[in-house]
Amino acid sequence: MISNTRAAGSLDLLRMMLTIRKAEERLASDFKAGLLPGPVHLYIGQEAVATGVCAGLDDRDWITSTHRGHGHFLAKGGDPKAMFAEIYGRSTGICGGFGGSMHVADVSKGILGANGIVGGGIALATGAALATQLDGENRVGVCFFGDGAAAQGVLGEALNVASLWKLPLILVCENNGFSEFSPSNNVIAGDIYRRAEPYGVPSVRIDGNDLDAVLDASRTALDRARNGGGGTLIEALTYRIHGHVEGEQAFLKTRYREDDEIERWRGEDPIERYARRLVDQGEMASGKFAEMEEDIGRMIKDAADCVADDPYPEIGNLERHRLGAE
Amino acid sequence: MISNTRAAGSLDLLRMMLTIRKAEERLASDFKAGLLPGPVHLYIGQEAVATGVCAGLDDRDWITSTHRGHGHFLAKGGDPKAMFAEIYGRSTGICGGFGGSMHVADVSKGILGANGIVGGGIALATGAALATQLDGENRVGVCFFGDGAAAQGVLGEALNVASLWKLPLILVCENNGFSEFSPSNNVIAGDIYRRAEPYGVPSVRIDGNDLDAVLDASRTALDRARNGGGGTLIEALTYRIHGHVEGEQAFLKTRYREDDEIERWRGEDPIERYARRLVDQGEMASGKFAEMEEDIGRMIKDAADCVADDPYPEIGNLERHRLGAE
Amino acid sequence: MMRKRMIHAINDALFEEMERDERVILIGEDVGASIFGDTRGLLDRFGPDRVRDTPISEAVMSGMAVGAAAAGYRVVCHLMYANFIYTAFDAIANQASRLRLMTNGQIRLPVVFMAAGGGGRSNAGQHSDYPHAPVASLGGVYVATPSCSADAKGLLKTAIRTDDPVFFLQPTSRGGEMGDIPEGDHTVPLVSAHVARQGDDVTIVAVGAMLRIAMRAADALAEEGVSVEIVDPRTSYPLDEDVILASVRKTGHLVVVDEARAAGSVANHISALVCEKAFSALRAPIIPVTTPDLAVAYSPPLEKAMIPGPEDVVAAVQRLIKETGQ
Amino acid sequence: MMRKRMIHAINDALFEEMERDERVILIGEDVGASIFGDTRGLLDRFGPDRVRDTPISEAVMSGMAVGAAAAGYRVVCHLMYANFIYTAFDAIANQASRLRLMTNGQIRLPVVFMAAGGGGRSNAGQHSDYPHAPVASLGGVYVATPSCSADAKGLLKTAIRTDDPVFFLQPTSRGGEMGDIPEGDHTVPLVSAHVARQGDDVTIVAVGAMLRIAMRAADALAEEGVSVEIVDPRTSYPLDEDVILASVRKTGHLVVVDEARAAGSVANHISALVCEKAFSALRAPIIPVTTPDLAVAYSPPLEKAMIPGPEDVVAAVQRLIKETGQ
Ligand SMILES: Cc1ncc(C[n+]2csc(CCOP(=O)(O)OP(=O)(O)O)c2C)c(N)n1
Ligand SMILES: Cc1ncc(C[n+]2csc(CCOP(=O)(O)OP(=O)(O)O)c2C)c(N)n1
Ligand SMILES: [Mg+2]
Ligand SMILES: [Mg+2]
Repeated sequence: MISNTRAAGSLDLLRMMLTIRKAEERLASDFKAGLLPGPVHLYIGQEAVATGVCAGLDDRDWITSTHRGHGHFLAKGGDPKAMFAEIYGRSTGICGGFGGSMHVADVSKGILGANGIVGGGIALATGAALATQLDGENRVGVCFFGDGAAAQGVLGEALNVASLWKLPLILVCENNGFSEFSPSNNVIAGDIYRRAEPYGVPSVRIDGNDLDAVLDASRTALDRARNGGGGTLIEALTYRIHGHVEGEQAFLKTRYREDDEIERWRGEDPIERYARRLVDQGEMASGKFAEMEEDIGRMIKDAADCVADDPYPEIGNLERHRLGAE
Repeated sequence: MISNTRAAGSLDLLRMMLTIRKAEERLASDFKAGLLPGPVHLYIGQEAVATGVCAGLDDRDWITSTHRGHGHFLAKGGDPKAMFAEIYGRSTGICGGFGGSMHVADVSKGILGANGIVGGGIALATGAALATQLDGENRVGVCFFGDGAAAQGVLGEALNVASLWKLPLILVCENNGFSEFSPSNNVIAGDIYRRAEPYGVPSVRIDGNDLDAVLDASRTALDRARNGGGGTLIEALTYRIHGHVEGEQAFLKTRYREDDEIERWRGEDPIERYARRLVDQGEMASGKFAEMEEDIGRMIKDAADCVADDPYPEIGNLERHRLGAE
Repeated sequence: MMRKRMIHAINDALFEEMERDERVILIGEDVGASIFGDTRGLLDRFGPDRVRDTPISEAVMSGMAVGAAAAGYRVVCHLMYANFIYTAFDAIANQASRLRLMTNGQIRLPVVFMAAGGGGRSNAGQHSDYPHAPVASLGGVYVATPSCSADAKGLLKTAIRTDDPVFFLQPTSRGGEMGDIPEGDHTVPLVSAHVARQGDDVTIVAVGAMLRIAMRAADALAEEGVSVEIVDPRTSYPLDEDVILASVRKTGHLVVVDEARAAGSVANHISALVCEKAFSALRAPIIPVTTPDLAVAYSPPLEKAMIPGPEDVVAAVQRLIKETGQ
Repeated sequence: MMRKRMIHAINDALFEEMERDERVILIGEDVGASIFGDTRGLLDRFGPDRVRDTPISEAVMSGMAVGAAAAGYRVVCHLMYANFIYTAFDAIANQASRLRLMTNGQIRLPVVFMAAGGGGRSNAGQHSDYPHAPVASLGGVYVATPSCSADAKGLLKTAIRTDDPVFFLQPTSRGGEMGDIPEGDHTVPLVSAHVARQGDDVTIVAVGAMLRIAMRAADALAEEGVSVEIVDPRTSYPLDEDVILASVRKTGHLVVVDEARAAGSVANHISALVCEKAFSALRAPIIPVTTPDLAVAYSPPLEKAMIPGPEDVVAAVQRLIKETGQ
């Protein structure tokens, strides 16, 4: 797999989306099989957003992510093996088994981590953007967050300071229509992208299931940020095909969305749409996709299988993280 | 003095502004004389805002205020004597000497209190607005806050929920040009009133030193709120003639504004402007103002003098506020 | 008597109190869908006025609860996971805990902040705190920490009827646990520790989810001929001093079991209390059994090692006996 | 040696560390104007990139400090009054204190959150907390509590060089106090309690501003023939256990003086420590001297009665002597 999608070709991008998809499908079945110790929030259906935004980033650009963070981790160059091992709670995990699904991070790749606090990544990315501005190397801070997170006041605080200081901050709101089990319009007033306007921060709403649209919008935002033009808010409309959290049927007594809504969105699958586009425009041979899907499926299966039984962390390692221990 | 400015006549409103002015001038000299135990933040120059907004309120409408809260307290019908006693730290104070200048409150008048936490009143007023909505008696919640407070994220959270629930919430931002010692444009990006737009909350910017403009804007907002039309954000442009806090010269090494700026704003004095308007339009005899000023000056002097030496609170009263004490 | 899961006991309490007093309202994220099941059915039963799904806006939510309570309602503010109380902390700490004193009792606040705390589910570092100490540190907020179905119901019903703020901290890992509950209007006074097991040799004070752990340890110790008395404080703030002190005066030995970090435990408060007021009765050191001073780790073996188990309690008691009279 | 006010010692520490390491940056509200004087001159000297006046946005400010630190800077985040740490609490509690563990040490956070705490100035209920316990409760943040100019300088310099978060809590009422400071690069290790006065009969552990109170009490007690040893913990979290225990083992008696509320004090932590690890040396109850469990009241007599004074400490020691061996 590609460890850095920067300036990647279209086939690389397709591979990345498939990598995320296959990894998450594996996690879904692992969860069903009771192999995951904690909760997992899957990104299936939103792959184009992480892939398109991270395509323009490299290891020295920073991202912060959410509780639904596997896709961001992989798209920014995180290692699938190390991610699976982490979610399995193994010592070989990217965080040694200390963090789990909601905290996958790889600082060497510029991934400050998934985050279990909704909106928590917004201020962290703002600080990372401040750091890159001080470094003066045209790096950026990118924050992925959800539509529900847009209700956290810290978003307005970040927009204000990003505007005042012209921070190279890219706020990517993945509007997947739900804040847990609440439809966005029950908890979000008006259009999220417009919330940047009063602060003088440019913003745009795009089709988040159209990889090309994501690539365009993030290229524009990145050029602006890298050239001292300050921040941008991108609202990417998308949809999560799976539940808010795997296994939610077990505790939800009522349904919060209709099957045909899900079906409608399956028809908008970002991976199929992009693959079709590539075939139509002759950038990919028609048989290629199935083959690619199979390769990546195998790669993911191997990655997961080979760490599934890795040892659990040593309990003694807890001491390593106490204040005073170095 | 009038204990309730609702539907008050223009002379009552002028009296109210003068009452606030005289009370604050007394506090300024008391501070200089070392008679005040704690810090005081004076409202001199902003009187038209509190007076104009509270003119449309009665005791069963709720307000929340700020660290600069004497004007709101008086305009909403708070008793000057009880306010002076509080600021002098006496047992006869409106809060028994427990709160002081930054916490003057009179629940019987619908005054939930001045507040020492910048932005702290925003959520409280939102909750009070929710309560009035549930009561179904067409009451409102009004929050006074400053331009600096507009940087607190809770403002966006309140706008979002006020819009979703159509809360009878009136957010009154008194933009006096400074957030402590920072000019607004160093800490606030864009126009504050426009921050309501993305949430679909109506907003307006007005000349906060023009009482008539304040009356108009708040009447519109109140009619909307009392008729189920939801909230409004009013940004009132004004200026604080005194420092951020009395005695600031003692610790500030550099000046943060020019004298001529202050002079320019003295020329915009809301009281003189309104008095002139009344005289010009024959609503007030030209000699009347001086006389009124003298009466109110005397009233305030008497109010302050008569409580200045009231007893301090009994130390035993502390126990009354412990959990479990009734 | 009826047998119910703790989560259903909490649900009953909410039903009964909302039934009993129409001024009781409930706000929180997805209280309609109810991820824990404790608020299930309330929206259907009492409607969207009194049961409100809120946006993800803990700052305004907690402050709104305070404002609505000041304006005459009894507000239950559901914060979901206890770590989110940190997100909501400003209004709890700077407003809820102190408006009573600052207004000299003009404002009383019948607000219940409820949340699920503690580990055991691999929810990892941002979803497993048991933050009773930081709330207790405020002085003005009761902290109720139920250990069983009956107390969960009885304490919550009392909390809702209390005129001061209460933090109701239910144990995340115990929601499914069955317990006997008295029929009818079952209430439990807030500051009323309870002797859960009679014994002569050692007192164990066990908070919340730790009660069952202590019970198990007591059974094991009984076989070694050690007779353990177990005290459940029921509220970790304020403490029911008399019951705790009486038990220690009888046994002369104390072990305190608290799921919180040592530095965030009330074990320290209980030790300090006993060491000040029952020192002469103490025949050995007071041994705390707590989680180490770290966020809870994800991997099951790490989490299990961190959170006190019966074997840790047994070891503490054995150590205490060994050190007796040294 | 040079004599300096504590506030100037803090200012020196900031100058020297920003001079020494260009990756040290300072953010906070009006750090340019500097209401306390501790940040005076830094903006002129180091410029607006490294010294940033922020909007009133504690949530993004504290989270930004975390993000910038994760991205390679040493961040000093000035929160002004310690109560505002509650406003900033989310990022401190849910991010700063635990990112190290959750990422298995990939992220280390050299961040200093600084603020002025405690009463004595009639700043009233929202400006007088001494919130070291709630921060200590997190486990992952050092809490430095200087009592004098030398420690203020030395602790802050060390804090800035530390790779984990530190809460530097300076006493509001002591900024003007003069003290001797060693010349040159004076640093004080974080966990290094200090015996401020040698004695044989009773140990007094006094935190921050309480040190001077304890010293006064010790003088008075000396005249009664009671020889007092005084220990200054310097960091209230983690505690330097050895120094505290050694002193108690020598004297057999302990009084703990803490300006915080009893429920929010580290007096409890110190009592618990001693009662667990030096029990056999204890010859009398441990007596805490703290502020009652209330917000600090405004009126001077009330405030004075709430905050421990020498007479309270003397009374505690006398009580302790009376109860010895009972
Ligand atoms: C501060 C905080 N409040 C509440 C939660 C519980 N929670 C977890 S995910 C979630 C919904 C987030 O919705 P959105 O931001 O749209 O992200 P999505 O799940 O749709 O990807 C909530 C409320 C949390 N984790 N943190
Ligand atoms: C949460 C919080 N942060 C910081 C402060 C310190 N502070 C007191 S007043 C003030 C400036 C407020 O400016 P603005 O809102 O414009 O009100 P104004 O003083 O101009 O009336 C600040 C920063 C505070 N009291 N509360
Ligand atoms: Mg969403
Ligand atoms: Mg202002």
